[in-house]
Amino acid sequence: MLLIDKLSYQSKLRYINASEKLVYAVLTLVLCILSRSVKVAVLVFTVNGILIVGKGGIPLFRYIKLLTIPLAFLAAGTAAIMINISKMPLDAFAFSVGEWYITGSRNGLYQGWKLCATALAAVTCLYFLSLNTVMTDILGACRKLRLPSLLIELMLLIYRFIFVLFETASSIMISQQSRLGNRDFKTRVRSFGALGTSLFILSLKRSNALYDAMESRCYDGRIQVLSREQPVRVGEVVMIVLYEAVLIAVWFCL
Amino acid sequence: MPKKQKILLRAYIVFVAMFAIAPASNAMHIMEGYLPAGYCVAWGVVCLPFLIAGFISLRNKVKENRRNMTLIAMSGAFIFVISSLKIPSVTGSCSHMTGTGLGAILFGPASVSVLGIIVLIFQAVLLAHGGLTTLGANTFSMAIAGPLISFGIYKLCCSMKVNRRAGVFLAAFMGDVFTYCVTSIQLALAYPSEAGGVAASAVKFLGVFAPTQLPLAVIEGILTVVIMIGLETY
Amino acid sequence: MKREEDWVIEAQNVSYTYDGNTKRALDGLNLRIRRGTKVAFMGGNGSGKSTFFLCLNGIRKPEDGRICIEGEPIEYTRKGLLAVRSKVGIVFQEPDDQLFSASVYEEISFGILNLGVDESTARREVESVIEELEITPFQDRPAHALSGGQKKQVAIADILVMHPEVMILDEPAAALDPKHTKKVQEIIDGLTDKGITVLMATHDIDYAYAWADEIVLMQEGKVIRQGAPAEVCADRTALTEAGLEVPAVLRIYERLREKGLLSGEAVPPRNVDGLVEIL
Amino acid sequence: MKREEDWVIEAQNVSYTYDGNTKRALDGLNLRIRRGTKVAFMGGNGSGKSTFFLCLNGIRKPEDGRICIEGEPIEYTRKGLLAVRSKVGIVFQEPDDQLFSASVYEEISFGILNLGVDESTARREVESVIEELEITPFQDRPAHALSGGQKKQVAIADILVMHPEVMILDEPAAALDPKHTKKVQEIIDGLTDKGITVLMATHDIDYAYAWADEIVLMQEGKVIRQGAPAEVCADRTALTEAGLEVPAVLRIYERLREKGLLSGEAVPPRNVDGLVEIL
Repeated sequence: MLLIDKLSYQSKLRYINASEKLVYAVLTLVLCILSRSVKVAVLVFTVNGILIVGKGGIPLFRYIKLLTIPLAFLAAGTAAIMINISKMPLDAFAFSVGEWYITGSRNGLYQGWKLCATALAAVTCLYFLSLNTVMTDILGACRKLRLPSLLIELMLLIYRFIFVLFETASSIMISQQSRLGNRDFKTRVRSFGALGTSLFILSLKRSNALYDAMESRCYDGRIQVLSREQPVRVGEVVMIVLYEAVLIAVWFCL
Repeated sequence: MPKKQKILLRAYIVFVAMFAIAPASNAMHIMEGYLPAGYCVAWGVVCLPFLIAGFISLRNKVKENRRNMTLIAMSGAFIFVISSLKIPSVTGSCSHMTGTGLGAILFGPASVSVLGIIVLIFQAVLLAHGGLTTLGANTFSMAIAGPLISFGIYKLCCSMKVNRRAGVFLAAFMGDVFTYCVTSIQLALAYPSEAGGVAASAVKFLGVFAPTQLPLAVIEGILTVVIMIGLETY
Repeated sequence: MKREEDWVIEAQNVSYTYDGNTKRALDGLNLRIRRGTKVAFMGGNGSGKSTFFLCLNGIRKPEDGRICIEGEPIEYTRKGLLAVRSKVGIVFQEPDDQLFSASVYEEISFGILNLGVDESTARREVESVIEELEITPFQDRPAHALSGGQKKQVAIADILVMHPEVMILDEPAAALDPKHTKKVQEIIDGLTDKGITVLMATHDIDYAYAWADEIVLMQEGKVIRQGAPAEVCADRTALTEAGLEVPAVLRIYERLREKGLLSGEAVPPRNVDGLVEIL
Repeated sequence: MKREEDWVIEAQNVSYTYDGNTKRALDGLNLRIRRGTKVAFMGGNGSGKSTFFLCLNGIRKPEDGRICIEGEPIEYTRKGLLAVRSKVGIVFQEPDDQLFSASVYEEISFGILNLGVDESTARREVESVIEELEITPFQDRPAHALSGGQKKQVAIADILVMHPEVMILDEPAAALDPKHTKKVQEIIDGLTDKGITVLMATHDIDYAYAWADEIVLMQEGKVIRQGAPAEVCADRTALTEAGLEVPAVLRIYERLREKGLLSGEAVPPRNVDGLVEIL
């Protein structure tokens, strides 16, 4: 259903303190986009790859497949940045089309290349977080950041409901398919419409049932829960600090 | 131009075309790390007033009736699920709804801004659509600008007594188109063209994403109409 | 004590109508339940079982009549409701409508924290209930990766952790496989050992006959018969009215006596094991 | 005809793994089913019953092995899948997850319209199935306002209207009250009279023993035993392995014979009525 979610529960790094992982991912992410340095990007990309596949135990081919998700955007977006249409040819390449040129500059190509490297490295930071940390732990860490409790409570409920509704949606889809509801475009549109409608009705019903169940457990307007926290390990914190320092050094010195 | 470069360029264009046509339906989520730091912060700040307004409106709804809590959460989950289901498309490629128009019509633009940012966070973490640093920009285009336009058009059509189906279609379609325009402008602002500046760059981004986004907007419009009609018959 | 008997639940003339319906879901229901007993509620869909359960912990407020828990009428104030809900817990039929958190640990801790218990006590309670109901092997899995039977175990833990006086289970074995049915039944038997009054809705007359101290037959929002299983099952008119069959064991037992294959002294067995034994 | 026997379903060495799981849901499953028989599939949650059913009408594509319907291997092209799905219909366990239309009438017409039948024929078929399954009293109600039993009736009508060769029912009686259980069972008996091959997943060994021509025991994605109910139930090791008990009727019957209370000639009865009769 949601592959990343499934993998996060199997990761060998799952039981490392969530705040540590969150801080690591976000700091590294910020350094990547601040520096826009290819060297930093390569280092981050490599280290995260090792952490995710080597330490986390996420299968390599799955990780590679996941990395292709943003490629479409990357390709289209970067093409738009590198390729210009202008009456004046630029210095890297130029094709003439009538009075116009499809053209690009050396600087543009270089900027594009840097952007690709940075963006891919940034994606690996996101993956480090999402493939090794389960969502409820991330929410637990957010709770400590003093985000508004209404927001956290909503996220807690939404995360759970996503799977409940997903299950319903996929059952309905299967039942539609087994009654030939995907035979042509028209039936597919009809099927999807019916799916959306009944999913909405069901979610209204479910929200009522769930509220009753929560009330019968003395719900009094605040969702309080205990999570099982993993302790912060000093060694790991030191490693994170050192690593970020190395990244800064690479950014400024190399 | 040397021959080698030409071949390289051709190969690149084919590569781009392949991706632009095939699965690029989530292309309107700006990917992680794609915006310069300044823009990430700036778009976050732009979103803040809308988010605060939305948050206060949600909090009042929950205060008014606590039962709204699970209802709002279920709505958020509904938007997430509906926007991650494969939708029928003519080309046979795999696309998804944005749920912008449907959400705005069903839940109103204020709720959708907060639900939208939550959905975007989940999409980033669980699906790798969009990202954390680009959350501000994506929230503005998909959870604020798009729904506002959708809602506005929907209300306008209602008050002008436009045919309901047409009104819903227009609202969803324009919501999508507007989201796509805003995203293109966001990208253009960050990456102005060397020849022609922001305007030229915006045209380029609009052009690159048009082949996937325009048909998608039409389909999203149709599906929103079908769902809304279904809900009315209940 | 004023009362001679220890009634944990007393319902007098309780009526309830759902919004927008013309027919009453509960229609002047009367019922008393003794502390520590095992009561099976039987009756077709729409006979009012679930509505009555929701009334018992104040989720629904009867439009008429009154309900007493441990002799005290339910007070429909914030405080009164919290008090009732801490005494009467409901395990809903569909665990997906009850579990609100993806994490099992968070899920179970919700109820007890609402009771205002301090964190370390709450942790201890949660962990002890996880152990007791054998949730440990899957406690780190998300709710959406659990099987139906495992979700049901968590749903029971949700309530058990709050140490209720009365525990209501709405068709706990529906859609479970035999292995999980057995496990859930063991858990339920454990509840009685703790002195908890257990109310269970079930459609399985064989199980109700074997398990319950009392069977309550409901129809159209009323109790049409209440009594010991043997008594209720002897009343064939009431059974038929409630759409139920005679328990298989009882039928065979009666036939055997009719044919003179069993001596007159034998007490009617409650289940197949019992029958096989007296043969 | 090439084959001597009329196998309507043949599965050879079928394997399937869900994305992201390491364990196989189906693990080299082999099975053949004769046309017109009633087959009960039994086995715990996760034994692969539902996955196998989804393979049978091409919703899931086995990663290994092959499945033949009426002697033809399933072709995983759009046309081939449509053909298979018009032959093999599935009634899912949870009717809420199957019904998606605003009205009962619309719901039932969905499948047959997709077969490309013209409208007037479709109307006729829908109306006849509504009458046949006694849906008339609630045919105008919206699907989501029906009771569980009524939804189940509609879910069966959904498939029946398409005139499948094979009908698969995933725990049709789960969570139904006795009245609706009986009605659904009557409907299922009617299917066999029409010559439809019926495959049913159930956890109720007593019912399976009484109803089925064949019982298939599944475990960990494999068939561990297949045969006539009497045969399968005689294999106590296989039963235990699948987490099942011996049918109550059979236990009592055996005990009675052991004690010499029943003569040796009596054929083991299939249900309580049968047992009471031979006593």
